[in-house]
Amino acid sequence: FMKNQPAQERAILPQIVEVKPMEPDSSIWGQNFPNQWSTFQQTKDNNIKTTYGGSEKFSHLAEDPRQIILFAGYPFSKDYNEERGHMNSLIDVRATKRLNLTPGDPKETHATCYSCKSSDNPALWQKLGLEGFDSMMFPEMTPDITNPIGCANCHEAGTMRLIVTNPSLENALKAQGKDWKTFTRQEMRTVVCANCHVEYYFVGDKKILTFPWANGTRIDQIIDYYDNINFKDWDYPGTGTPMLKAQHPEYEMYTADSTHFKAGVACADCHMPYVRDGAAKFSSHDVHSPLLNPQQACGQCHTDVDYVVGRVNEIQNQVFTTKQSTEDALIDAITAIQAAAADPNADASLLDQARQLHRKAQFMWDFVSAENSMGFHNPEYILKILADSTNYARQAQMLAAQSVNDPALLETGIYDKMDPKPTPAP
Amino acid sequence: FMKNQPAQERAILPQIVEVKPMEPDSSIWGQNFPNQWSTFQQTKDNNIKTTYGGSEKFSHLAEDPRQIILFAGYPFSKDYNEERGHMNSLIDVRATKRLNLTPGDPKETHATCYSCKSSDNPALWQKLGLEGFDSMMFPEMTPDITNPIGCANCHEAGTMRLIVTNPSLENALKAQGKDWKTFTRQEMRTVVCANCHVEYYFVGDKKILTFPWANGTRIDQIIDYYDNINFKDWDYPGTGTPMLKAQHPEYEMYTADSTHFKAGVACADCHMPYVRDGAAKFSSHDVHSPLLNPQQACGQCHTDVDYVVGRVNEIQNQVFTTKQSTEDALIDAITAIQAAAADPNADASLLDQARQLHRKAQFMWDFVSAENSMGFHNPEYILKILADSTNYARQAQMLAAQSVNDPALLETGIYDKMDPKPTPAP
Amino acid sequence: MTRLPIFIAIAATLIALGMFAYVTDAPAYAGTDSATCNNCHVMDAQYENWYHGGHRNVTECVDCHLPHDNIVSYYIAKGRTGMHDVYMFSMGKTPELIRAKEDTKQIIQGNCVRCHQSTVENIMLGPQPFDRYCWECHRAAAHGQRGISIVPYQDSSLYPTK
Ligand code: HEC
Ligand code: HEC
Ligand code: HEC
Ligand code: HEC
Ligand code: HEC
Ligand code: HEC
Ligand code: HEC
Ligand code: HEC
Ligand code: HEC
Ligand code: HEC
Ligand code: HEC
Ligand code: HEC
Ligand code: HEC
Ligand code: HEC
Ligand SMILES: [Ca+2]
Ligand SMILES: [Ca+2]
Repeated sequence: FMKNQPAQERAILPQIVEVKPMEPDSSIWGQNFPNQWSTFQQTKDNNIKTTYGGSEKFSHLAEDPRQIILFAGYPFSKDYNEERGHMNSLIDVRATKRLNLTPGDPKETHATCYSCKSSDNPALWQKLGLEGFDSMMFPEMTPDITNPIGCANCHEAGTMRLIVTNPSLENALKAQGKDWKTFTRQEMRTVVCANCHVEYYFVGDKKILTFPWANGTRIDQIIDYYDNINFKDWDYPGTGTPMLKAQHPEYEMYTADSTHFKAGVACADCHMPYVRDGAAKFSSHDVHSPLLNPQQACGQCHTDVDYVVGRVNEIQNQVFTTKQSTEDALIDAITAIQAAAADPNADASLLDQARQLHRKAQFMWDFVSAENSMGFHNPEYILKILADSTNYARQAQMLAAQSVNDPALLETGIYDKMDPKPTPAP
Repeated sequence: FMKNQPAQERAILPQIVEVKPMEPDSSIWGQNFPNQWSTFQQTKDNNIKTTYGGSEKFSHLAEDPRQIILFAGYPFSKDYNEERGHMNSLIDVRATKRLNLTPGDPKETHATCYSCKSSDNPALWQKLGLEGFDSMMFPEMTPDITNPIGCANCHEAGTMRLIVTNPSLENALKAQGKDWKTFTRQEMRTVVCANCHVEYYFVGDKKILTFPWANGTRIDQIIDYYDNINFKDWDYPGTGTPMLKAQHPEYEMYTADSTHFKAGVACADCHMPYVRDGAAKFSSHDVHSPLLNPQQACGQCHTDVDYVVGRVNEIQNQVFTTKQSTEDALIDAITAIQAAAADPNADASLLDQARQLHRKAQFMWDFVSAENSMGFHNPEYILKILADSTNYARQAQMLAAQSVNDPALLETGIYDKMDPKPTPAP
Repeated sequence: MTRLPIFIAIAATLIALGMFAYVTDAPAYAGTDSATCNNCHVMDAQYENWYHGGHRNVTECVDCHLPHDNIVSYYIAKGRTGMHDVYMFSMGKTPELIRAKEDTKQIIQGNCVRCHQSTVENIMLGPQPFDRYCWECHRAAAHGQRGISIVPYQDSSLYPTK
């Protein structure tokens, strides 16, 4: 078909203005593509909440105070909000209390935290290299970063091809022997989101952004990866558990043989459905919860939109209640391990086994909890992860009790009995 | 189009022979409906195994010896096989070692066990009444029962309408305020299977067949039902737990808002798909695993049959491994409760709580395990049930340890360490 | 004289063919009426769903199922797939599940684009080929939602229910 078209009829060319490679300013690209640009700008002002997601910046800690306990000792216990649209990325990363801006503090936040927040990055990565970028401090980088997420994070200027712009994604794919340049267009409609919507960690003192995918992107492969390099994000207070924090593993969860992924559906199919301007259709760049526009997001594939939205509800409710049971089990385990760790006579080997199970169970839970679809991206996989996580958490508690030979540590339902419940720091 | 068909080509009328109401002999009905009859007869000789189901009579106990432990003290620990096609029902019920045929034994098997095995029943129920039927002994009834499952179990003679033939189903629907005579044809394509593919128990000494649905057909509603009437199937040896046995709750599981049920799909859509004889279509009466004829069973709705079969696999594997973890947790709990129950100084209240959790956890597990789709009929619901069941089993073990104040009862992985594994009685 | 038998044979053949064509309405197969395709009840489902779908007002089967770039490829494809269908049907080789073949799908895709070109221009363009069939998303556009009957009632004068 394309062969039959006179070149000048094609929408990508001619372009009104020439956009230079990695142009950070999306409004310039927007002159060529007003539809994409105007929908993109809508991500700024969305503020509708859905049952479990949506674009309102509510506090996850206030909504479920169990998480204050689970993240104790780590910045996420201070401030952890629902994410919003792409245009808010800079405002939000600069506002979060998770940043440590104390100059000279060994834990001072690096520029790495800007990695997924700005269309200035592709040009900066080219200039400074990944290492140069990541070893700078956050405030040091701030003046160079003026644009939120934008066209340059996903597109190649000129051709408008979808590309991998984050060098860490490029490296992670390489570690698995993959070359994104061989991917099909439909694959890129998912992979482009993996520039950011993935689990990551920081390597070394330079805080190099890295995706833990060398063994694969399944939960057990990622845990193996971290265990092999003895990585930890923090030590849990009182238990001494070397903890792992999970972040937005949408890509890993979705591509783990979910029903939609196996059916060939891409992230962009649901989150960037085609919409119309007159007769012509284009990809909506107003990326948000598909539950806010299910007619467009689901309706072309599923005639009965009420049915599918009902299913999302059903699935999310089931995942939500199961996730809370897992949290209760984790809190019981943590309480027991703290008591055991406080006892100098505790059996070190049993206690250590308890910690290992706590580490594993909590990372598995977090992999589900930090994932933003409340189970919908891959319901069965997610429920299996929660089942295993609860099982490990309970076993961690049992080992803690064994380590000090004290069945009093087997108390359950601790969170329920807490009065008052913890509140996020003001 | 339908108007163009000459009337005499239509399937139901006229019929070659007149079939009397509740005619037990399917071959007589078969003269009018040779396609249905010939496919029905194929249920006799199917013997292909699928990964988790199929029609080969393998032993579930040999395949997963954990079940020998879990059913200890109950006939299911002696003999528990994969089910086969409908025409084998009489052979199989008469052959099972679960029957107790000792005359005068208080546990002698009643005729109730024939309830779902023969097309003679509708006429017998009419003659004897439910109570009369069920209070007879199994061998006493044997001479009156000569036909396996047949047309009369599902159809009204003459009209060939699908009907409820089992009085216990009629009663159970009534208890929920439902009248099957108001159901649509599509509903009947599911409800007709509920004559048999349901959880049941026997009331009183007369062993009246009853479905525990008065509160509803969800797992928690059924547990509440049994708890309220203090029902138990047996006492678990050594733990003293008042146990419940679950049986083939396909109907309850499938209708618990599964994705297919909510989409309006009926049992018969998958298990009795339309097949063609020349140009005419009829419902295949060769009821078996749809994985043996996915083109017919799934292809009518799903274009990509390989995709859906792959999904079944994925779902079943996930459910299977999760189910085995639950079994391990149950065995650990049982071992602990046995030890605690043997200790005269055990705290009675804690021990009793442990038993209650064991009862609940094992019934939940059994509800999944005795259901015959290895999770496919309702993946998310089933995985949630397993997650909760494991959680309760672990808590049962913890309570047992607390009741005797002995953390040594917290041993885990007991089944894995067993050597040799239990084998079914020869 | 010696040519008469040949003439008679030819005439007889023509008459026989003519009768055959008249009686069976064979020329209809050269036309575009969708009902013709449905002569083979094996495609009832496709017919019924097309009949009730949004495209009935604007399409016949052949608008989607035969190429329309030029008259030659149209009739070649028509002859080829037509003979295939008739052969499979007549020999009783109708598969349990009729599925569009890969080359059929490409023909169909070409036709979707033929009619909807201006709508899909934006999305078809780009340095990478558009590698999906339109009906991966528009699953119901051609033949309705699969498996779910769109006629929930039945003609009770023909099929009494009691
Ligand atoms: C089949 C449709 C579908 C696909 C494919 C899909 N998602 Fe989603 N996504 C959803 C739904 C539904 C939700 C739940 C929204 C809610 O709860 O309001 C969601 C939620 C999200 C959220 C949170 C949105 C919010 O409301 O805050 C993010 C972020 C997200 N998805 C990213 C992705 C990424 C990245 C991919 C690909 C790796 C992806 N999704 C693939 C349907 C989909
Ligand atoms: C350059 C990094 C980056 C890329 C690439 C990216 N995202 Fe995001 N995404 C983010 C960040 C950061 C946020 C949160 C912004 C905030 O809360 O301020 C976000 C938020 C979202 C949300 C939540 C919006 C809301 O209203 O709650 C969705 C949904 C989403 N992204 C989907 C996608 C999909 C689908 C893709 C690929 C087509 C994608 N993202 C690509 C970084 C990215
Ligand atoms: C690999 C990409 C990536 C890196 C690196 C990254 N983020 Fe994000 N960030 C995201 C994505 C994707 C979202 C939206 C999804 C979500 O919130 O779960 C997000 C959301 C946020 C939000 C808004 C939601 C919230 O949690 O309150 C804040 C604030 C934020 N990030 C801060 C940070 C900080 C601080 C760092 C450095 C420690 C960081 N990000 C590093 C990708 C990244
Ligand atoms: C979060 C990632 C992301 C960002 C940021 C983004 N796009 Fe896109 N864009 C996509 C995806 C995914 C597609 C679909 C590509 C395909 O189907 O091949 C797309 C498609 C397009 C197309 C092709 C026509 C269409 O609508 O499908 C144009 C033009 C385009 N984007 C312009 C822009 C412009 C201008 C901006 C900045 C205002 C921008 N994009 C920002 C992900 C993004
Ligand atoms: C990724 C999914 C997807 C694919 C692939 C796709 N479409 Fe669409 N299409 C949509 C969505 C979503 C809409 C609805 C846009 C709206 O109404 O805002 C749409 C709308 C349309 C419309 C307008 C419908 C109306 O209601 O007027 C036409 C025509 C159309 N598509 C044709 C095509 C053709 C032809 C192709 C193949 C070249 C195609 N589509 C491929 C998702 C898709
Ligand atoms: C590009 C096509 C496409 C889009 C867009 C799409 N789906 Fe699907 N969906 C499928 C396919 C294919 C399946 C697998 C079953 C089948 O073959 O119909 C499926 C299955 C489902 C199922 C059944 C699986 C289950 O776990 O119960 C639900 C529910 C569902 N989709 C909801 C949604 C929702 C909600 C959206 C929008 C947010 C959506 N889908 C968007 C193609 C799509
Ligand atoms: C959407 C399709 C579908 C529906 C609807 C469905 N089933 Fe199934 N059923 C399956 C599949 C797939 C299996 C798994 C077969 C296997 O593992 O070989 C199965 C397994 C079974 C089995 C065990 C078969 C064997 O292989 O031994 C029984 C019995 C059964 N179903 C009864 C029912 C009943 C009763 C209903 C309605 C309440 C029902 N099914 C609804 C698809 C379905
Ligand atoms: C009269 C009781 C009864 C009714 C009604 C009934 N079943 Fe069964 N079904 C059984 C029994 C008993 C067996 C096991 C027979 C055996 O193993 O000897 C069975 C076996 C099966 C199997 C396993 C076959 C195999 O090859 O492994 C499937 C699948 C099944 N039934 C589905 C259905 C469906 C679907 C319906 C409704 C359309 C239905 N049944 C109605 C009693 C019944
Ligand atoms: C409410 C209906 C119902 C009643 C009552 C019932 N069954 Fe069944 N039976 C079934 C169904 C349905 C199956 C096939 C599904 C399965 O095996 O899980 C079956 C399968 C069987 C099988 C073959 C599979 C196996 O477990 O080895 C035997 C033997 C059997 N039943 C024996 C009995 C006995 C003994 C009783 C009385 C204690 C009994 N049944 C009561 C419905 C019933
Ligand atoms: C396990 C239950 C069951 C048994 C036993 C059974 N049928 Fe059916 N039968 C059905 C179901 C379900 C349908 C589909 C009814 C509908 O769609 O309304 C059906 C449909 C029919 C039809 C209507 C045409 C068709 O094919 O859909 C005829 C005729 C029929 N059965 C004859 C028989 C005969 C003869 C026997 C005994 C050899 C028999 N049935 C045994 C469940 C059963
Ligand atoms: C009468 C129609 C019908 C039949 C028959 C049918 N399905 Fe489905 N199936 C659906 C519908 C409707 C959905 C929901 C998604 C959608 O809207 O496409 C679905 C969803 C699914 C999904 C996605 C849900 C998930 O949990 O991943 C799978 C897998 C699936 N079906 C497998 C099967 C298999 C296997 C069979 C045959 C044993 C089968 N189906 C028979 C209509 C049907
Ligand atoms: C609007 C375009 C369109 C029209 C008009 C149309 N079809 Fe189709 N047809 C399709 C598409 C698209 C497919 C492929 C569906 C797929 O692969 O999922 C298809 C597939 C088929 C198939 C194969 C069955 C299958 O599901 O793959 C048959 C047979 C068929 N069509 C017959 C007909 C008949 C007969 C008519 C006229 C009554 C007709 N079509 C009209 C688009 C059309
Ligand atoms: C003589 C009976 C008959 C007639 C008339 C007929 N078909 Fe078919 N058709 C069949 C049979 C039989 C098959 C299955 C053949 C196969 O799958 O190999 C079939 C298959 C098809 C397919 C799917 C296979 C493929 O080629 O991709 C399509 C599409 C199709 N027919 C369209 C049509 C259209 C359009 C017409 C009218 C112009 C038509 N048919 C007329 C009997 C017929
Ligand atoms: C012969 C020209 C023609 C062909 C071929 C054709 N369409 Fe259409 N289509 C139309 C017209 C005209 C309309 C507007 C119909 C109306 O408004 O009732 C339409 C409407 C639509 C719509 C919106 C209404 C709906 O049913 O959802 C979609 C989507 C669509 N077409 C997709 C397709 C796809 C996909 C194909 C190929 C499988 C296709 N069309 C083939 C002419 C065509
Ligand atoms: Ca959000
Ligand atoms: Ca079987």
